[in-house]
Amino acid sequence: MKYADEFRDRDLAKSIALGIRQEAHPGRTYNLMEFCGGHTHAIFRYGVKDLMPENVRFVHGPGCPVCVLPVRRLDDAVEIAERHGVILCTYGDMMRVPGTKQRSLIRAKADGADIRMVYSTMDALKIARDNPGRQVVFFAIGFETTTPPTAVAIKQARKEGLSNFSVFCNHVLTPSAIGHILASPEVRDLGTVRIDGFLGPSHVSSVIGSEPYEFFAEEFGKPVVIAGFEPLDVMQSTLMLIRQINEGRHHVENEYTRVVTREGNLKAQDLVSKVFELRQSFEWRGLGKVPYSALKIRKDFAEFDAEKRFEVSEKVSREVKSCECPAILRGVKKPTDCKLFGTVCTPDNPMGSCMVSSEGACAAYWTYGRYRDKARSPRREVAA
Amino acid sequence: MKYADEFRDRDLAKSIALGIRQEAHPGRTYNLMEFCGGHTHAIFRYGVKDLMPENVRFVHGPGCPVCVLPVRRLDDAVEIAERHGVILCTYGDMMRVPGTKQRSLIRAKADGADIRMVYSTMDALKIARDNPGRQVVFFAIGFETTTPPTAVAIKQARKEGLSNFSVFCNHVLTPSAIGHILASPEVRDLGTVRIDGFLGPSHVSSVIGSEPYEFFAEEFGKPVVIAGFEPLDVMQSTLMLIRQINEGRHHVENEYTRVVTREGNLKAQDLVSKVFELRQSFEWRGLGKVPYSALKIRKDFAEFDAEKRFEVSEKVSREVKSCECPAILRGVKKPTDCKLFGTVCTPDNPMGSCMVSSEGACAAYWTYGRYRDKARSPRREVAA
Amino acid sequence: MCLAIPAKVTELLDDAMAIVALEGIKKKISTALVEDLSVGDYVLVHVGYALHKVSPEEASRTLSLMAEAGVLQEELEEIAETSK
Amino acid sequence: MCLAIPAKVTELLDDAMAIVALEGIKKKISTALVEDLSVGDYVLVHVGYALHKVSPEEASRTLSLMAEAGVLQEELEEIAETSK
Amino acid sequence: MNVAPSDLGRRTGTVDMVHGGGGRAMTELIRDLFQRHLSNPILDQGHDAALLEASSGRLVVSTDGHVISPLFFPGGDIGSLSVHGTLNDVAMAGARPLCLTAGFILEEGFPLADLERIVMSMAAAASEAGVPVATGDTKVVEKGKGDGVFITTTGLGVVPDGVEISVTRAKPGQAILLSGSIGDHGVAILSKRENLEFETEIVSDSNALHTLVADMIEAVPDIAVLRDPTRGGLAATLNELARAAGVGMHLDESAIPVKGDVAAACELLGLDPLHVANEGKLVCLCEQADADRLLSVMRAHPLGRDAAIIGRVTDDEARLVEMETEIGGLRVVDWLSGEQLPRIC
Amino acid sequence: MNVAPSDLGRRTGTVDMVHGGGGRAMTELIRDLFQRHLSNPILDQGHDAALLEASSGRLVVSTDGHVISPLFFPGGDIGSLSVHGTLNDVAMAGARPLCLTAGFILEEGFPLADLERIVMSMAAAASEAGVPVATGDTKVVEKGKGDGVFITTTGLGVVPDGVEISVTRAKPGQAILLSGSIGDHGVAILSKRENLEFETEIVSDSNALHTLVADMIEAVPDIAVLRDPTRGGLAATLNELARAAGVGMHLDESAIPVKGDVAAACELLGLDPLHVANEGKLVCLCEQADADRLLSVMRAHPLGRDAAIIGRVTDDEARLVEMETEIGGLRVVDWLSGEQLPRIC
Ligand code: SF4
Ligand code: SF4
Ligand SMILES: [Mg+2]
Ligand SMILES: [Mg+2]
Ligand SMILES: [Mg+2]
Ligand SMILES: [Mg+2]
Ligand SMILES: [Mg+2]
Ligand SMILES: [Mg+2]
Ligand SMILES: [Mg+2]
Ligand SMILES: [Mg+2]
Ligand SMILES: [Mg+2]
Ligand SMILES: [Mg+2]
Repeated sequence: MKYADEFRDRDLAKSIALGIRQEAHPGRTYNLMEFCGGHTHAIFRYGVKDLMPENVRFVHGPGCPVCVLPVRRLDDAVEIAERHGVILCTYGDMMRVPGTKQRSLIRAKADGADIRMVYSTMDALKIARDNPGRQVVFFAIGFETTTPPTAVAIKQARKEGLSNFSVFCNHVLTPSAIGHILASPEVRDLGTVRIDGFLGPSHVSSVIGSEPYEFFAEEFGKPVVIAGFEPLDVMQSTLMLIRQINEGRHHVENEYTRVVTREGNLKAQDLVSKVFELRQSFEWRGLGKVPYSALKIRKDFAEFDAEKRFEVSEKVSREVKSCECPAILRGVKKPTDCKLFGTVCTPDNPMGSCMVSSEGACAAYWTYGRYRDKARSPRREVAA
Repeated sequence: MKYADEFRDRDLAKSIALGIRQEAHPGRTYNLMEFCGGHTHAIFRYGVKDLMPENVRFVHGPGCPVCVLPVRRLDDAVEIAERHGVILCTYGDMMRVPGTKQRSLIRAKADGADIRMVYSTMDALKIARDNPGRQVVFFAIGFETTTPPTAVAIKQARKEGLSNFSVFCNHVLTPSAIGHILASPEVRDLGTVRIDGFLGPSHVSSVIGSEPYEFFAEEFGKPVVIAGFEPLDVMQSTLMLIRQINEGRHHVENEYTRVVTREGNLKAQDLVSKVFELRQSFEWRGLGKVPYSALKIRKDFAEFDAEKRFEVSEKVSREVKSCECPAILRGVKKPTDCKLFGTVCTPDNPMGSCMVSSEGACAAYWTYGRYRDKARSPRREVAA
Repeated sequence: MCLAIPAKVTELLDDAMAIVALEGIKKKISTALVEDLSVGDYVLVHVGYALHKVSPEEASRTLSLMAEAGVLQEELEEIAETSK
Repeated sequence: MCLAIPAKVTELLDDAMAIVALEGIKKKISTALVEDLSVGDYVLVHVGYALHKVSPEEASRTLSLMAEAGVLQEELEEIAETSK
Repeated sequence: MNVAPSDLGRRTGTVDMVHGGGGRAMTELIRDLFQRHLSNPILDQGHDAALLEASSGRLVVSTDGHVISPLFFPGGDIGSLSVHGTLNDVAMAGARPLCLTAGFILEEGFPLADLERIVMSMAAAASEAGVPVATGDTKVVEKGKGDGVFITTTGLGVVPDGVEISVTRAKPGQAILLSGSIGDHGVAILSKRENLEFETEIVSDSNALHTLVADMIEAVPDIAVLRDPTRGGLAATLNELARAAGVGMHLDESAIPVKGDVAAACELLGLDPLHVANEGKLVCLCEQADADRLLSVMRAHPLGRDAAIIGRVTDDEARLVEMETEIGGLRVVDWLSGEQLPRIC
Repeated sequence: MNVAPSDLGRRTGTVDMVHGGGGRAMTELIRDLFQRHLSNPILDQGHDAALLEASSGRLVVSTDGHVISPLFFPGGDIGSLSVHGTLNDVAMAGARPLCLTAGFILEEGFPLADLERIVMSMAAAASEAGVPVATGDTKVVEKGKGDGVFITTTGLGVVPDGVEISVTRAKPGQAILLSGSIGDHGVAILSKRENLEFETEIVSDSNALHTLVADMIEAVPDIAVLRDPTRGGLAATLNELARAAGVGMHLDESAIPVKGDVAAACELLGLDPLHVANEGKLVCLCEQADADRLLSVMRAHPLGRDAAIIGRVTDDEARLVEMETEIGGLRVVDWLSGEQLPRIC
C-alpha cells in the first residue's frame, strides 16, 4: 500500500530510533502527550515503545471520539431508537460502548431496537431512501475529520427532500479540548501531569490545517508536531518534539506534510460552517463541560436535527464509578492505575469507553500489552 | 368422550346398516344431498359408504364455509394484510386456500405479511389488546354456527373501546343456499341432479333451529332430516330419509334432538341480529350471486367493519379455470369428474377450495378414498 | 362443517366464561351465547364458545332408536338361521 | 482516531463520486470534499469520503528526513566500530 | 428446575453476538455452560473433533435438526428432545448408540438461564441414555434471524452382527406392531401453543428407545423394519414405508392405542391422531410367526407397556395404507397435507 | 450457475412451511432436491439413519453449524463451506474422513432455486473431496425465525494408527507452521456485506484440507498439533492453543503471509488480518527438526503453496501470544474482542 508501507519500514524505524537515542538527553524525561487515539493505537500496535529510550514517555490524551462521548448522549441515542422506533444508524465503533447499566447499542439491538451499523453517511442516506415509511436517525460522532461527511449527508438529504432523515449530532472540536487540558489546574498549577509537548492530530488537521494549534503553542509554551498515524510518523514527530524541547522552542511543526497544510481543506471547512454552528458548551467524558468544544446543526437545517425531532427524556445517566476513564482521558492516570483494569474490565466486558474503542488507552494496553495476567499475579508492568 | 363415542359404536352401526338394507327398496336409488361438509367428512372418515347398500348414494352439497368463499374475498383479505400492514387473524382453515395465482394467506405470510392463526375470536381480541399500535383485522368466515362468536367479539370490542380491532365479515346463511340449489334450473327443470332428500345441517341448526328448513321442504317437496355429525347420526338420518321417501313424505325431521330444537338458540339469534344485517346479495363459489344469503355489519357497528376501514382495490380475481369446484358445490359433478383431480390437484398442491378444506368433497375423496393412483393407472373408481 | 364437540361444564367463571372438560382436557370457553348453565351440564363447543346445551334424555332416546333400527332385520336373519 | 488511508483515484464518476484503488481493492467514494481531482491522484479516504489529496513530493521529502534521522548516530557507531 | 446461570451472563443474562464471535467470550460460554454440564471423557478432550475409542462393526449415523416451539413443554424441552430424537433414529437402524454431537444455533438476546436449563436437560437425557455428547458447536445469529435455540444433533451407533433392519425387508403378510399410544408428544406441544392453550395431564412421550430396541432384537433378531413415527405421525411413517417398500398396509383402528386426552384434544382442534407427532414410539414390521413373542417382549419393557399389533402388510400395488374404522367401514390413511393447523370446519 | 429448480417450486418457487411438515411435500423435497443432487450409495439407502460399511480404528467426529451471511460469496457459498468446514475439523484430528451428515434449517419463503444452487455446490464440494453425504435432515421455520438457510454438518473420520495429534502435545520449542495467506475468506465475505461492498479479486480460501493433512502425516507422522484458524482468525486459534496447552507463542509478523488485497481491505475497515476468518488454512505445531521437511511437503501441495514457518512455541507461563512487528517492536496478539465490526476510529 503506497503511502502506508513505506512508513512502516523496519530500516527507517531503526534510523529514527537511532536519531532519538542520540538526541534525547539522558538527564531528562520527555513527557509527550499523543492527543489522538490513532497515535496511541500505532504506538501499541507496532510496539513503538520498544524502540524508544526509557526517558521518552507517551502520555495518552483525550483524542478518541468514542471515548469522550458522555454516557448521557449514548443513553439518549438508545432512547431515540427504543422509544421512537426509528432506524438508528451509526458507525461500528459505537456499537459496543457501554451506556448506563452497561446498556450498549448492541444490547438495545438484541432487545429488539432497529440499530444498523453503517460505514459511511452515504449508507445512512440510502437506508432512509429505502425505508420511506420509517424515521432514520444517523448517530453522528467524531472530530473534525468525520464532521464534513455528516455535513455532506445533511445537504444531500435536503437536496433530495428526504424528510425521514435526521442527525443526532455529537461532533466535537479538538483544539478546544487541548486548550482545556492545558488550562486545567492539574496541568497548569499542580503539575501532577507534566507535559513537555504534543503529538498533534494528523487527520483532523487534513481538514482544519495546522494553524488552529498555533494559538496555544504560543499561549502555553508547549511545542506541537502534527504527526501522521503510521508508526514512522509517530517516531519522526517524537524526534521533532525532542529537538524543539531541547532547543526550548514551542512552535507548531508539521511532520505530516504529505497531507496537512497550514490552512487545511477550505472546501470542507466552508461546508461544515454552513451546516453546523458552535455549541456554547458540551460535555466531554473526562473533561467535563468544555466551552465552544462541539457543533450543533444550524437552525437553517433544523428539520434534520434529531434533537429537535425526537423528544428525549431527562434521565440519570451513570458511568461505572470506579472507572478511571475521566482521569485517563486527561492524561492524569494510566490504565494500569485503574482497579478494574484486566479484572472486571476487559475488552470482552468493558466498563468504560476507553476499553471499548480500539483507540482507547485501556484497550491498547490490554490488547497489545502484557497486562493480561494482571488478574492472576500481583500487579507487574512489563514494557509493551 | 361422552356424546361422541356412543355415536361411533360398531354394533349400533351394524344395527342401523341392517335397518337401511331392510328398508331401502332394491328397485330404486336414493340420492341424498348432504348439505354440510361435516357430513361429507364423517361419511368418508368412517367409511360409512361401505355400510350402505349400492342404491343409497350421497351427493355432496355446498356446506363448507371455506369452499364457498369466492376467490375475490380471499384476495381482498390478502390485500388488507399486505397493503395496509395490519395483523390479519383468521381460523386455521383459511390459511392454505389458494387465491388468485394460487396466492394463499400462508404464502402472503411467507412473503412477509403479518397473518396469525387464531382458534377463537377471543384470541383475535387479545391480539388487538396486546398490539395497541397496530390495526388488527379478524377475517371472519363461517355459517350460522360461527357467526355468533364474531358478534360477541364485536360487542366486546365496543365495550372495551378497542379502536384497533375490526372484522372483515364473510358470514353466510345456509337456508338461502339450499333454496338456491333447489331453485336452480339443473335441479328444478333439467333434472341432471336428482335429489331425493337432504341431510340437514346440525350445528347450524343448534343456533337457528330446524324451523327455517320447513319452508322449502314444503315448497320443493323434498324431505329434510337435521342430522348430527357423528357417523351413526348420518346413518340414522339416512334411514329416516329413506323412510320419508318411501312414504312419499317431505317433512323436516330432527335426528339430532340432543342439541337441536325447532326454534334454536334465541339468545345467539338475538345477538347476531343486533350486530349484523342481511346483505342484498353475496357471491358463493359455485352458486354465483345468491340474494339475501350473507350478513354484513350493521351501521351502528361500522367502526368495526374492516370493509369500511380499509380501502380495497378493484381487482380481477381468478380461479383455476378447469377446477370443477363450482359444479361440485352444486352437487352437479363429483370430484372424480374433474380433470385435475389427483393429477395436478392434490391436498399438497390444491387448485381449488374443495381440495383444501378437510370438509371439501375433493379432499375427502382424495384423503380417505382409493383415488390416489388415478394419476398412474386409467381412471378407476373403487368404493371408498 | 362447523367442528363442534360436546364437553362438560366443570366450573363457571366471571365474565360469561367457564371451564369445560373433555376427557382430561380442560379448556376455558365463553358462555356468552347460552343461558342458565350449571356445572355438570354438557355443551356443544365451537371455536371456543358454548353454542347449545346437550340433552341427556334426547341422546339416550336417539341411541335407543338406533339400536332398534336393525332389530327387524336381525330377527329375520335369526329366524332364517335357526330354520336352516 | 479517524481511521483514514491513502488510495489512488482510478475513475471519476458523476455526482462527485469516484472509484479509488487500494491494492486490488476498488471502492466507490465521495469526492464532495476535495477540488480538482484527477485520475492518478492519491487521496486520504475516511468513512467513504476523500478528505485531502496526498502530495507525492512531500511524502518522499518526509522519507528522506526519516532516513537522515539516524545518520549521525550510525556514523558515530561505525567510527567506534572501526576504531576498536 | 431453578438454575442460577454461571457468571457468563453477569452483564445482561442473555446471549450476545459476542458469544458467537470466535473470541474469548465464546470460549468461556463453551467452557462454563456446555462443557460444564455435558462433561464426559470424550467431550473433555476439548478438541474441535472428538476422538472415540477404536470400534468395529457396521456404523450407523443419523442427524436431525430440532426447531421446536415452545422450547419447553410438558415432559421435556428441546434439549432432551434433541437427544431422544437422534438416538431413536440410530436405534431404528437396530444400532447400539456410541455418541452424539450437538450443534447449537442461538438467537441474540436468548436468556442464558434458559440455555443453561436446556443444556442441563440435554445432559440428563444423554446420561440417562448412557450415551455421551462427544463434541458440539455454537453459533449466534442476530435477533430476528433465529428462534431462541435450534439444536442439530447427530448420532453414531454400531449395528450388532446378524441384524438386518431395512425398509426393503417389508413384505406382505408381516405384522405391524406399535410400541404404545400415539399423539402424546404433539398434543403436549399443542397444549402450550399461544392461542390454543388447554390444560391436560398429557406429557410428551419423548424418550430414548434404544434399550427397547435392544430387547426386541435379542428376542427376534430377524425384525424386518423399525421406524419412529415422529413428524407427520403414524400416518406419515406408514405411508413412507409403503411407498419405499412397494407394499400396502391394512390397519385396524380399534387396535391403535390413543389416550383419551389425546383423542379429546384432537376432536377439539380438528386433528387426526394418526397425523400427530410422537417422540418415544416405534413401529415394527416382523413375520407373523414372531409377532406375539415380540409383543410380549415389548410389553415387558417400560417404554412398550401398551404395545399392540395394529395391522398387517398387504400386497396392494397402489401402496395404500387403509384402515378398518371404528364403525367397521374402510378408509384410506393418507399423509398429512400441509402443516398441521387447528381447524374450525 | 443457472439452475432451473425441479417442479417442486411450481407454485411459488419458495420454501413453504409445508416442506417441513413431515408429509408428502417434505418427502418430495428431499427426493427431488437433496437426494437428487447429493446421490451416493449410502444416502440412496433412503433411511433416516445411514449405514456405513464396517470400519475399524479410532473414530473422529466433529460438528459445525453454518450461519453465514451472505449465503453466496466469491469462492463459495454456504453449501461448499459447510462441507469444507467440517471436513477440516475432522482432518485436524489427523483423520481420514469417512462421511458427512447435513442438517438444513430453512426459512419459509426462501427461494427453491437458491436452495438447489446451495445443494449442488455442497454436492460438488463433497464429491471433489471424495466424501459422501451419508444422511440429512430438513426443517422449515417460519418467516422471520431463520435467515434463509442454516446448515449443520457433522463429519466422521478414522485416525491412522500411530498418529497422535492433540493440543496436549504442544511444547515449548516447537515450530509454528501456517499453510498459506490469512484473511482471504473473511475479506471475501465482507466484500459482499451490505453497506460495505467493495470490489476485490480475493475469493474465499474455502477448501477441504484432508489431502494436505494426509501428505503432511505421511511425511511427519509425529506432528503434534493441527488446527484450522476459522472464526476469530489466526489470533483466536493460537490463543486457544496457548491457553489449552499452557504455553506461549512468539510470532514473526513479516513471516505471516497476507495478500495485498486482504491487507488493504483490513486497513479500509480497521480490522486486523490476524482476526479475520479462514476456511482453507491450517496451523501446525511440530518439532523444529521436522519443520523444514514438513514445510516442503506442504509447499508441494496445491493448498500449501504459500506455507511458512511463522514462529515458535515458548514457555511463557502467562500463555501469551506475542509478535515481533514489522518495524521490530513487540506486541501481544490477543483474541478478537466481541464481534468483528468495521470501524472509523
Ligand atoms: S480499565 Fe475499564 S474501568 Fe478502568 S479506566 Fe479503563 S475503561 Fe474504565
Ligand atoms: S380436484 Fe381440485 S381442481 Fe378439481 S374440482 Fe376439486 S379442488 Fe377443483
Ligand atoms: Mg434423522
Ligand atoms: Mg429423529
Ligand atoms: Mg425417525
Ligand atoms: Mg465449531
Ligand atoms: Mg424471533
Ligand atoms: Mg467443529
Ligand atoms: Mg470447522
Ligand atoms: Mg476448527
Ligand atoms: Mg430427520
Ligand atoms: Mg429473516
